[in-house]
Amino acid sequence: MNLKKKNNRAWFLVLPVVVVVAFTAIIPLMTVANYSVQDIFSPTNRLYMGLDFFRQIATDPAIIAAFQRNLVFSTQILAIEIPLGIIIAKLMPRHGWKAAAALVIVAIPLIIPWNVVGTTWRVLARPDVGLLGVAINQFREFDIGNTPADAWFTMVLMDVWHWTPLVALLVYAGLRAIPDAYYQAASIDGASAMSVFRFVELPKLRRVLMIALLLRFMDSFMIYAEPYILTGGGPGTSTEVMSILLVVIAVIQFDLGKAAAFSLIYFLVIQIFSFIFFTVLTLDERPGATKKRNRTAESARDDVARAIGGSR
Amino acid sequence: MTTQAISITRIAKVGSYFDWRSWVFWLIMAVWSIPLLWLMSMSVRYNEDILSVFEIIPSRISFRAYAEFFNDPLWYGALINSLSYTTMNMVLSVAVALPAAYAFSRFTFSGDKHLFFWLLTNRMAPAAVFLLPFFQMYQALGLFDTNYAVALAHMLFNVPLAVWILEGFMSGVPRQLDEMAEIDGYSFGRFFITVFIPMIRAGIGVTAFFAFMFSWVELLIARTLTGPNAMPLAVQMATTSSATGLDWALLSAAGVIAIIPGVIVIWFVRNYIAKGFALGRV
Amino acid sequence: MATIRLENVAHSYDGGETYALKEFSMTWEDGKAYALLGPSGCGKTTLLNLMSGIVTPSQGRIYLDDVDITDKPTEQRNIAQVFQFPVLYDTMTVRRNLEFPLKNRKVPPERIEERVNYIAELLGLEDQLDVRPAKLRSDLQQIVSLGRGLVREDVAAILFDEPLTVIDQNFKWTLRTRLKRLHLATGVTLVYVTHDQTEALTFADDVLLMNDGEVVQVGSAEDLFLKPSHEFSGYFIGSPGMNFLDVTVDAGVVSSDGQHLGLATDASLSGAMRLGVRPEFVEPVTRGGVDMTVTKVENHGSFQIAQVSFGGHSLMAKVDSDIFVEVGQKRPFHFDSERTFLFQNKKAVSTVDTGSTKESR
Amino acid sequence: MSLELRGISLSDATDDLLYDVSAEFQKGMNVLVGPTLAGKTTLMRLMAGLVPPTEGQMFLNGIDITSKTARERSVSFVYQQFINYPAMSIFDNIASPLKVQKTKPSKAEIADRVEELAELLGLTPLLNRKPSQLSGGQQQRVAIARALARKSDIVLLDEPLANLDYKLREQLRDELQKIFSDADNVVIYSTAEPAEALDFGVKTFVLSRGRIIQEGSALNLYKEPTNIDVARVLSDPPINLVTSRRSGKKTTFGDASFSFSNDQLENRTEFTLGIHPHRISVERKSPQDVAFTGTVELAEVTGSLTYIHLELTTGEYVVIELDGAHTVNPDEAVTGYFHPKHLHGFDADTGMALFATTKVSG
Repeated sequence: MNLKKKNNRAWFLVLPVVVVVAFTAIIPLMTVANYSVQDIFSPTNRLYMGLDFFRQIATDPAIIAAFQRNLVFSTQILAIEIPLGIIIAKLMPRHGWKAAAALVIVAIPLIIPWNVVGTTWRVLARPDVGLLGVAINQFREFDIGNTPADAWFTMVLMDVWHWTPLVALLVYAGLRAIPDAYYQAASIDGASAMSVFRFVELPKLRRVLMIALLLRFMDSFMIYAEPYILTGGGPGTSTEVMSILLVVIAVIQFDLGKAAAFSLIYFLVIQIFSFIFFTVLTLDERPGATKKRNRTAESARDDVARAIGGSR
Repeated sequence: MTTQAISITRIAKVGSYFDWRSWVFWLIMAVWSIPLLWLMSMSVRYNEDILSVFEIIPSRISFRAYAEFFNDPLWYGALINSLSYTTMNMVLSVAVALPAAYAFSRFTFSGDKHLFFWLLTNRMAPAAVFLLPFFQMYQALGLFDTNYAVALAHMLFNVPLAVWILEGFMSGVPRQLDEMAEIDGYSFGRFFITVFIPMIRAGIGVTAFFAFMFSWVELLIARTLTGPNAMPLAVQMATTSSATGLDWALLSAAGVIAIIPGVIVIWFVRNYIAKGFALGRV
Repeated sequence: MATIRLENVAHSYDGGETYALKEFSMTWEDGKAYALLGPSGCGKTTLLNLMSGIVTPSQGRIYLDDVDITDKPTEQRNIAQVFQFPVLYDTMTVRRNLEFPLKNRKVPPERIEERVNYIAELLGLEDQLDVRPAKLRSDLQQIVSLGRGLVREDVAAILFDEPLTVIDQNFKWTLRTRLKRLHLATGVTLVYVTHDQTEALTFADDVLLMNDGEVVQVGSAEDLFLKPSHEFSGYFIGSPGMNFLDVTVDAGVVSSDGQHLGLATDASLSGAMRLGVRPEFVEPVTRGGVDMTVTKVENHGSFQIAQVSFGGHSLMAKVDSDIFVEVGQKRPFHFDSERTFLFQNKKAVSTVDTGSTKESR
Repeated sequence: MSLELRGISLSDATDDLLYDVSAEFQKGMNVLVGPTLAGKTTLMRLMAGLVPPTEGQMFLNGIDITSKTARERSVSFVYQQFINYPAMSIFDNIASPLKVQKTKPSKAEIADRVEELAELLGLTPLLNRKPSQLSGGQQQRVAIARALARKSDIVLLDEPLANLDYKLREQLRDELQKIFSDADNVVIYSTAEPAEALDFGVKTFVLSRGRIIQEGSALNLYKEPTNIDVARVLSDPPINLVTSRRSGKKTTFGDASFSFSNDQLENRTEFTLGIHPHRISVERKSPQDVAFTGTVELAEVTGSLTYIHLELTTGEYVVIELDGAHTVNPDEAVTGYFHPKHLHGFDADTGMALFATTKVSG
């Protein structure tokens, strides 16, 4: 029985959050919207541009290329991080102090500042003194500064190193929520480890994997710090993701109108995925989701059973 | 008596007595820690060795980089800036989020679902989108290049994060408890502080950790809203690394120091990390 | 089908300090229905887990048809288990769920087909075979998980760990009827754990009454009610439970502070003991018996509970609803002969002949 | 001391929960009985002041308390799920209602009161433990002790024993009876089990689908239910209900047809016959006994009693209660006998009672 009380006075409790987030989100978004439809030379001299900037964005090859790069980047990292995360989660010890130690060690990459990750991998990838660079250099020439493929490879590897632990921890939490009875039943049924994974674990991990997928997609789609420090978007524009390009347009080219329009489109794409994410997150909380108690006809026989079962 | 929970290892162990699963796991973790160990080894080597000699175990060790870090006001100042605005942000975010999370967890009110979703969209908003407006707004408010600017700006995604995680923890507390406290004669304030908050201590701890973490690792907004006076550690590292003639050892040392705050707290929230990232929904 | 034999099996989770299950031996006959009954924490689930192989006993051996299976893991024991909540493979239809154990044991396909159809019919699931189990009612879901055990021909026993716990109150009845009929139809040995007296006594041929890790008595519903061998059987079975009186026995003569109560059938007994009689067998009579005063009457409609006292003792009598009983009444009550017992340190040592018997109830 | 409800109705957005409930709860223990989802918890929460009624008023000793919130009322509540303050020790749990009073009693007075209650409910050795370290039964005792701490005017117990195993239920029921036997405040105990209502044997109110359909002593409700729902709810085990077709002087019961007349029947051709399971036996006891046959669906043994569930030729079900433990296998044919004077009659549509068992003398 959902005990949540209807109480509009609750707005007073929520007000501080609304004020703060409005100040930090709505006002800025309004200014962005404002810029996206006007060309501003000075505070007093502005020219209404209508949707002109948005058309420019839609046709700007650099932006389209960055968008495609982001898509490819997100798909590649998901294709690696989701399965790798599941494997690590499956291998993690479940009981005793080893489990606690494993949780901490797996989580370490997640608490390292994003710029430090970029710096570390930038050094690691140097062909002369970096461990990774030197190792690859033995076989083939490796230079992230000039060969786009090497830069892209390092960027993907860096992201896999940095964020696979998140997938592993989410899947691990999902696995630990599975009651032991399912494993006992599977062993009684003589199920092999493979079928335990396929028929017991995977179906129970559906929701957690959806959360991992969406969380990783959105974060990778918005990535800035790590590639910026690793390659600055180079060599050329081979690793120039949308965030880097947006900062270039807004801060370096100082083309406010175009940057604002680009920001709005970028923001809306993310909101679409946030909505899917919201539906998944609140999947079992929606009233419709919980089965309504169906009242079967009270046959005399059931009364007797209920009374006896309960009282004697 | 608890039934002895059988671990997954029992099923997968096909007769072999040596627990291959843990071996493979710790092997993967060893490989995973290479980048971090490399950073640490660089922080204790000489610059000339770093750039000329490829060696895995450093032949000569010196703590010059760390000493220089803690003597150069530019560096330790940046550390203090980072610590101050992240702590400020953490306290503000949790304080503001607590009553709101309680409202979302205990009441239905007009527009609650939409508000809850709107908060999520802010947590997921791309930081790059807010560069320009933040820059102008905080300059207009005269807050540019101060710790307050970054602390306030980071609330954009930390307050929604805090509301969601706290609401996740609060929904674990049965509603009948609130009613019983009301019946026993507790006023709302007294109940909230003396009964309810102690019950979600773990939740507040985890929320504070995640608010701290997201603010501590963020680079873009921190860089945009700070000049020389409020320069945080992350920005300091990013700007020096782009100039030629780098002091790699010092940069690595700064990197290692930047990891320490997270490592200290992570042990305490280890069981809630997944729950934190999934906004309290796992 | 096979017999399962436990030889001085015991188990402790903390290395011998406390025993979740005290030393115990028993042979579980093939085809019988057993119930492990007792309050929470009495060790009944531990005993069940020892049989299923989830827990290996600290001491003692377990045999299946004289084959030692003590150290065999669950998958190599011929048992199946139904848990407190329905454990099903959500991504499979009911048919695939039933086929699963046979497929894993590499049973030829046509044999699987045959077995699954036979069991489906037995369980009354013929027209639900191609449905996802999640759509079924909770009691039918439990039937499907039971089916996974019945389908296997090598199953020696099916274990039930409080299977009615999450079933909706109205459907507990249909599941109980189905389990009883299935037992009669299949003749598989069943071991059923519960803390509910009615579930245990209705379901099982023999009930193992347990308390604090000890198997206090093994017997049919009638034995536990009419011939309790331990004070706990008297207390736990029946509602309200057995009355107990401190008595002194002198060469078979039973009396309590001067009031003669009857003669112990074992004349050699003497010393301080406890007399136990169920409220059902404390009956108001017109003459004979012991004079008692009624101190309280509760009328339950179909029966009355009269609180009666004599010489500082007070006990309860279950009186038929049509008999007139009133607080303050002074009238004789007597204890039914074969239904009155003497207990010495908790164990029943003899019945008491109180000079009158009633046809067995 | 009395709590009076006048015309209380409550409906939330989706459906109506309570209709026109009027009742007066006197000093001491009162029992509110009804099947699950009848609205018991809703009514209890309403009386506690947690939910305001849509219509109607509440009077405590004649004073209108309808608009008073739970905090302003002198009320205590015990939930079904043993709700305690997990972060506090048992001592603080019991003392908390006293500590938050406006006129706070002294430390010593609080300590005495807590010790007195701990003694009453056997919690003395557990006072400095946390609730999570206690068993279900002990946790519920703590909740009851806290409810008694303040000697409030109204004490509400909402199915407090439902989650405990049956032996513990029996024990706690006796304890509650002793505690509240001479209470001078209004105690309301709600339950879904008829046995508990009959066990307490105090003034009982039957709630069904949001309405109080009858009130009176538990025994009287058992003997003379004015409505089929009361008969269903209150008798333990529930009364057998069989549709009976009447032609001329004869009326049917399963495959039996016997002469039966009662002026309430007038010219009804179909009505519902009710008979308590312990009024049916498997041997003929008197010449006027009526015999009917059925096949056994299942025999339920509770130790002291056996309930045989028979399927009649008409497809309806009837239960026979036998003393002692008997093993009867499914599908056996059984003949049942009953004396017509033990029959109840109800109107087939409205469920209103037509006649109850004629007074049995002696």
